[in-house]
Amino acid sequence: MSDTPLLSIRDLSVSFRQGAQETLAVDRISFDIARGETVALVGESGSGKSVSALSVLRLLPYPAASHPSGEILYNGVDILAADEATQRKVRGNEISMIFQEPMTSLNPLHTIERQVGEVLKLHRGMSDKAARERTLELLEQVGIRDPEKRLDSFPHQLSGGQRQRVMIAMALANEPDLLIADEPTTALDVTVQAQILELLADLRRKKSMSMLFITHDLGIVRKVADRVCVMTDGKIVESGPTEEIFTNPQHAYTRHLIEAEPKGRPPRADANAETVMKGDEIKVWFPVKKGLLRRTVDYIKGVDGVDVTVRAGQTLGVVGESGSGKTTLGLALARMIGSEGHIHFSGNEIDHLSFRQMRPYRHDLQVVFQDPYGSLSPRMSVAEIIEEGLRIHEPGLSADERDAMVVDVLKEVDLDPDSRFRYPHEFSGGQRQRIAIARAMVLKPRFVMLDEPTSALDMSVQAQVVDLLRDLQKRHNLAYLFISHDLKVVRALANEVIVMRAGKVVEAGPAEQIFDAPQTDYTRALIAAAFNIEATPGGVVSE
Amino acid sequence: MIWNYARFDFGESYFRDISVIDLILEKMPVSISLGLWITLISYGISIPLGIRKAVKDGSAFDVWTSGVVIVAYAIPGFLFAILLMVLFAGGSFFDWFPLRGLTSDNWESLSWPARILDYFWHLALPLTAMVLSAFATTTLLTKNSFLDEIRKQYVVTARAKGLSDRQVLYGHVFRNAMLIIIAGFPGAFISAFFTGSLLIESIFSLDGLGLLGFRSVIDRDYPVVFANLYIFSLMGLFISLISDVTYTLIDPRIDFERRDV
Amino acid sequence: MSDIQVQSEVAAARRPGRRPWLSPINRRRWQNFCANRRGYWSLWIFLILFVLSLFAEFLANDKPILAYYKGEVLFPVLVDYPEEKFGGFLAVTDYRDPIISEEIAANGWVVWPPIRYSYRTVNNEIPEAAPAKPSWMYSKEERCGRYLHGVDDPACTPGNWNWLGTDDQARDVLSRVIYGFRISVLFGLILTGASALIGVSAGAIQGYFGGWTDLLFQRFIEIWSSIPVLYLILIIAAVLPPGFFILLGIMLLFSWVAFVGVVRAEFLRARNFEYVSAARALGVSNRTIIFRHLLPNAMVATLTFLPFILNGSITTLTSLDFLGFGLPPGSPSLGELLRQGQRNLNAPWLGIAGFLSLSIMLSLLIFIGEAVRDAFDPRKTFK
Amino acid sequence: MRVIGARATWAACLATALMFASHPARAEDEWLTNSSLIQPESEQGPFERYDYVNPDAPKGGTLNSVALGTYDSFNPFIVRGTQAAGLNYFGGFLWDTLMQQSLTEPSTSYPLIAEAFKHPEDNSSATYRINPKARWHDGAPITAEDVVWSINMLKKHSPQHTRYFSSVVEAMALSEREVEFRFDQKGNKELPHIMGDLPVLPKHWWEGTDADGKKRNFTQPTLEPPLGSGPYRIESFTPGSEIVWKRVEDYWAADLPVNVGRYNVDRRKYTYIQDENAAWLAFTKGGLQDIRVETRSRRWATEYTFPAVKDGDVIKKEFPTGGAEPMQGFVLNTRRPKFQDRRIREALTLAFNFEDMNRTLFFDSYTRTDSYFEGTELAATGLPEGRELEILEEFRDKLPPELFTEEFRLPVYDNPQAERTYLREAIKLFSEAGWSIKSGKMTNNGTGQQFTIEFLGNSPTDEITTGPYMAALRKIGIDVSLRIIDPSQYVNRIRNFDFDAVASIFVNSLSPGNEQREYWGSKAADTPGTRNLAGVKDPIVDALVEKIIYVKDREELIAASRALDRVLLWNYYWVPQWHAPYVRIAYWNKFGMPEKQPEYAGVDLDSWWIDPEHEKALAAKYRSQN
Repeated sequence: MSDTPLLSIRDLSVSFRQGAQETLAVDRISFDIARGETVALVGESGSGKSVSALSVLRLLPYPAASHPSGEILYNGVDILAADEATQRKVRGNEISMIFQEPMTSLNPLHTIERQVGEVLKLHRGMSDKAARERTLELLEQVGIRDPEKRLDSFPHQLSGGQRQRVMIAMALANEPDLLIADEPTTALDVTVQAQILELLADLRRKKSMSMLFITHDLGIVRKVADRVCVMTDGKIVESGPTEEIFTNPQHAYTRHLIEAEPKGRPPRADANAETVMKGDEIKVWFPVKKGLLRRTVDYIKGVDGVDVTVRAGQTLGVVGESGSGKTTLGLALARMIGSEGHIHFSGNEIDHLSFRQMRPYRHDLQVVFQDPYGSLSPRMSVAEIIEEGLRIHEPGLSADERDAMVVDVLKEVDLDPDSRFRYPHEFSGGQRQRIAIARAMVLKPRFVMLDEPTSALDMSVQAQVVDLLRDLQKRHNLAYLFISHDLKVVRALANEVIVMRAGKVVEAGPAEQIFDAPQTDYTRALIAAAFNIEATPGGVVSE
Repeated sequence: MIWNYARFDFGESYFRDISVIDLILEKMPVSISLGLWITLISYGISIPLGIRKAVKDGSAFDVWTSGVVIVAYAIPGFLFAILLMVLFAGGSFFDWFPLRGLTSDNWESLSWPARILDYFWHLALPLTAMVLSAFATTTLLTKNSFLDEIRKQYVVTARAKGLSDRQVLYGHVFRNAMLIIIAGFPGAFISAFFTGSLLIESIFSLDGLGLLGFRSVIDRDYPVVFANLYIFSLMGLFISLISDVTYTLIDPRIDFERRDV
Repeated sequence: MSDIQVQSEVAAARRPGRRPWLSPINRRRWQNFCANRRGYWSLWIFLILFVLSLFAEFLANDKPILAYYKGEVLFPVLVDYPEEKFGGFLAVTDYRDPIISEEIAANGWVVWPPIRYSYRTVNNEIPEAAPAKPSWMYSKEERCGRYLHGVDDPACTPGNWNWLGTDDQARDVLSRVIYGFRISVLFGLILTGASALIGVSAGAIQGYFGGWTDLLFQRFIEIWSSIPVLYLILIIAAVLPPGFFILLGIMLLFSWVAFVGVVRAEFLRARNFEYVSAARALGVSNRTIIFRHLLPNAMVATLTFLPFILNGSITTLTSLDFLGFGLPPGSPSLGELLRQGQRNLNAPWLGIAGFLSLSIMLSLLIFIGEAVRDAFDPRKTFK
Repeated sequence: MRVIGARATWAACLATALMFASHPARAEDEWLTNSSLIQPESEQGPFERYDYVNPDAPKGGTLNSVALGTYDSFNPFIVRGTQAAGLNYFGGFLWDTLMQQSLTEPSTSYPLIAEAFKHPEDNSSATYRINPKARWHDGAPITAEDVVWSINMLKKHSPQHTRYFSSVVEAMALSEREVEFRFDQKGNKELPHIMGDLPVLPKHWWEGTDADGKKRNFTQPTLEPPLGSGPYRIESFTPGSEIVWKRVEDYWAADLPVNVGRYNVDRRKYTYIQDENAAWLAFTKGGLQDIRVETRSRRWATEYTFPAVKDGDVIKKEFPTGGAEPMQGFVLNTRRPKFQDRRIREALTLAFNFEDMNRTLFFDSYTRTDSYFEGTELAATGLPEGRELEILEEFRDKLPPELFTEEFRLPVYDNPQAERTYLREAIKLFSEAGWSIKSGKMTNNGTGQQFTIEFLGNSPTDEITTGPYMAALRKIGIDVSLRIIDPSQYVNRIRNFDFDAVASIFVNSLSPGNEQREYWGSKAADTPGTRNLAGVKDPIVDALVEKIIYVKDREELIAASRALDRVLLWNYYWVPQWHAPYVRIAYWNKFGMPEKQPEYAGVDLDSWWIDPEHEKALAAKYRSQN
């Protein structure tokens, strides 16, 4: 290892021009990456970390993007000033990159072989045959089973984890010196995330690559990075060795980030509390139709015989990988989709009710969805969104009374009541989720189905939302059905937990019991992946 | 009657001793000539132009070509046809091109190369007049399709691999962007040659389906009218089917399940 | 890249309190629209032309706007005065008649519109047989040759010029263009509006309920839209007496289909949006969901189509007029002008006037359409 | 009346009419070689050739023509199919008729296939004798069998012939060469003569089989060149786009008097063009069309300026049309109560401003038509006198008195005040008839309804001719509109007299006869499909028509026709329009032509010949191409 760092970023700024407007996205950042070292760039959405990473390979949409200042020295050569041909030689060869969305990052119309082979042919001038062999080798390295078969597959035929492995294979093809990983695991399940991270760490060790790792998840940083740069508002506010940053954060923002993990524990489950929602043998089967006559040939068993009980003032956490049927179960209980089995709400059987007959119950039965961007109509003001339920369920209210209730509920979720005239897109993700919660709370419900309410949010915001939810529960004696794949959040909120897999319950019980003494391998794997970001060997979880 | 129609037996024209289907077949050479070349030429112009416009989105080139394309689109083809004819096929200005028909009188006696030359010599003016308005839509479609694709993440991936802009454009973007355009090709072709251009056909004395349809309406030749309506409608259905099939052939992701966007 | 998108959103200024006139999204769209200079100016030009043409009677008419006669103020443009009023005997006053104009001049004054021809006024004073060239192409002597007092005739004024010549029935082309523009645009607007109404409702029902409704409807639409429309209109128009509203009705039969696909797709997509699920979870009724949540979305998609549909309607009307199946004879129509241009190659001003007015109108609409599309482009709106 | 024997296409469009007269009694059953209704044969010398032709005209060359539209049949006699250029329902180039109508004199025919004919005094039948030399193109003789077959088939399948030969009840072959036609009436002098117009078709060919062994069918359109007997036969053709006629070298009738100096061109090539503009351009570029008959005044006045005209290679010439001119005008349908008052019709006639229209629309190229027998000695002029007056006196008390004291005049808009003068008069007439202007509307004093007229048209050009008239009518408060419908609907509505007013045209012959019943008779007024469009139901008119049919001599006929003309005019059934006094012809300078053209037919293009040197020079100068 020589003294010059492999990559050295000096005073780099990035600005975007749109019309006459000029926005500075990255403001004079500097950091180095030594050979073999992993540097993590941490920050929340919009902090400019992805832009910085893309600048290294000059992949920004120029000329809309520009660099008012700075240089990027790769082995002492300024990439920014280099000509196009030189840059191309570096890309994919000496520096390669993997992205967050493995679906959209792969060309949907090219086979795996072609996409991986392309880099080899381009930079190494390999023949088709040589490239094919090398591709096979790479696919094996990144842990794809039956690589032979996968060569001719198209991206849409692979699972998310496999796609990300293909991306990694592509990035590693030419044994680069530096790998830039831009949130490579954000879109993946926790279990898969652990596997991918493990793979990256493993490969890095073997190939002695440097890595620039971009993420918002401090847990991952602690796991993979040697050094950390914390970014906010386009600036690097703090940097240093990982250990030091975590143990002795200097900057307020860093401290804020570190403290942001969901904390606290729910009170013990009270088995005598009133049962608000009870489901027996819930089944949701989706027909698989084939042929010209669209005959039903098979069923996908989304939820297959699940019993649920949610009590007042308590939270039932539902966990599992994606596709395990958590959300389907939630929707079935909220009577948003059809299901079999009995559902009792507040002592009334509601499973046979029509949409219209359900309407009186909706007052007490509310839902909060995952995506704070999608769950608010972009064309309605906040007040209109929150009022909507009131208009239906309490038509007797005057406009002023309604407004008063909106103001109250906004205060309750810690939003400025004046903001009720604004439109959703003016709010940040966390604020939007508060609006969504306010929409549910304004009706003073007894039961709320929370479908991954925190997973689209940044870490620090997650914690706040969890606090808010717990607070509201205490205040209004609410019953929650809390669906999440994030066990950390579930642990902070749920009194009882059911673990789902392929539509069935694999384990159920009080939260402490599940977390402290998991009975099944599956649960254990989930816990390991979530809390320690460790992959469990064997086919327990999906890949 | 339904059974007859199902067998493409439309009876005979009121005015001619010929079955309707033969009548339609008789008009095919003109309709196919026009349809085929219009489609090919308009695709030939609009695809490269559309790509260039997409690559240079927002540039001066993009803006002025858009202007030209749109104005060309707005020009009624038949007016342009008459202008061309007066200028290039009349006795007053340049008598360069023939006025009528698909081939010369002595076509039978010509050698093959001369025949081909003769054929295109006859088609030059009508095609020019028709292409003008035909390529506008495809150009804008190509441009939008390319713009959509260029903005996708996999393009960044491709660039991150070290591919040059050209390689990215033609190796990756091209095929994906062309999907929608290629899928539209059979439809465009069939509709171009079935609906034809009544006025252009009439101006250049090209006896094709467009004219046949129009005449049959005017003359109240009902067997022909209904046969036309039936065949056109059937073709319409057929086109959408072909487009769907083409799409699935080109795009591995699509199956016959409904595409509910 | 998502960072970039989020950024400007974060940067969005916090505005205080009360609701603004345009919702922020729409304001953003309006800005996008304005950013497309070509579309922006096209909109203004089009609006000016359209509003002007709405007042065609005050621009081009064979009746004065205002007349003062024997101490009385008259509004010939609005009121039909029998000729008796001016000492004549005819049923309708021909204010262009020298006898009447002299009578009025002797006892008062008149204010003429800038063009003293209506769309069907025959100009008997044209220097040569119709179609006569634009007036500025004649010398003063030729131009005034047919007037009673030749060059000295007070009627030989620019107001009586045929700026764009006359058609083959000796009617003023400019005046016909003005009226023709109005009738084309009105036809297009009404047709587009009505088709949008029907098409959107149909698409909404289809898209929202899905299932069998959707399936049956979709097959129907497929067949319906496979029918060669112009051809069918020809057939129908050959049987029914043509007229503005009959044509409108016939074309409406087919044009609404254009909207269904878009709206349906938009509904099928939006049906699964979380905010729609959220509304359902609140117990909001189907109707309310359609109108409050889904329609606005679909309207956006529809809106980007409108200028193009408008364009198509106008083009179809023009083609029908051109083929002689359109508006009744005598109506000012651009298609009819084109046909005259085709019939009278030796009078190029007819073809040129028809072509220019049509292509300018269509180009303006397309430019506006492009800008609208830009304005509603989610990539640009939510950046 | 006879329809003009239209051999060539133009003859049909240029020519005007034939005429008849009576002739003194003569020996029954005398074979006649000239058929003239006006002049007895004995007064003419023997007919050797038309006096205007050049008997030594060189043969050869090609005459190129353009035909508009398309064709798909060589059978011109049936409804289905569009016949090729060169054919018409009197045979065209392909089939000769029994006799040929003279191009120089009215109502006269000369032998063609028939060498002579005879008829009994009472005109109840006619016998035609076929020339022994008459041959089909395949060399077979033309026989009486063929003639009988032709009349039977034509009467059965050709609508025109059904009407034209409606009086023929039977045709029979008396011998190999003699045919007798029997009529359903006696005393109609016209009937024996019109039989000369019968085209003769080859029975053996039509009843034979084609190359595929399929039996030919006369009732079906065909694209198999039929066997003919005429001066030209089909040399080559491309359906719908081209047909070339070749002069028959061994044409048996080439030396007959009617053909001397005619049919000089070896080849006649017709190229089909669909578009009117393209047809015009085809003429300007040369090689496609050698002779153009210009029907549009504006083009004639302004557009013949292209290079070939400047170089003198295209020559413009106006030929005066001889003989009868057509009556063209707006027909007022008196079946509608509102048109039943003569004063109303007169008022409407007064409002028609011909002079301004002629100037602003037609380059002053038309002449006003003011008689139903325009351009002939049958037209009423001045005041009635002599025999005509005698006839009219009979009806004096029922006729408008002005008829005897005033010359009939149409309004003349010759000064700027004219319009006001005539419209004032029109309003006066209206008020006499019980209509008055109320708040700008011509209103019926009784019903309070506005006077409306819907003009019916079938072509966009109707708008041009109707527009100014409608504008004038609006000035007197009439609610006028023009309805343009497609040809099939138009024909239907005309047939059923379902219209207010419509522009129509017809040609009277020089020998009016029983067809006048169909034109003006009371019975015809109630019969759908007749030509009494105006719905004239006037006993006086009926009486005059009968007089015309049964006149004794030419003088009487002239008087009766004038009387009818005068009565019709004074009744204002039609608002007369105009006619063109010239045929406008532009031709590429490759023709020789006789010094004068037949006065009666106007132009006889078949008497033109091609100057080979000019033809070559033109071909070299202007590439002929299509």
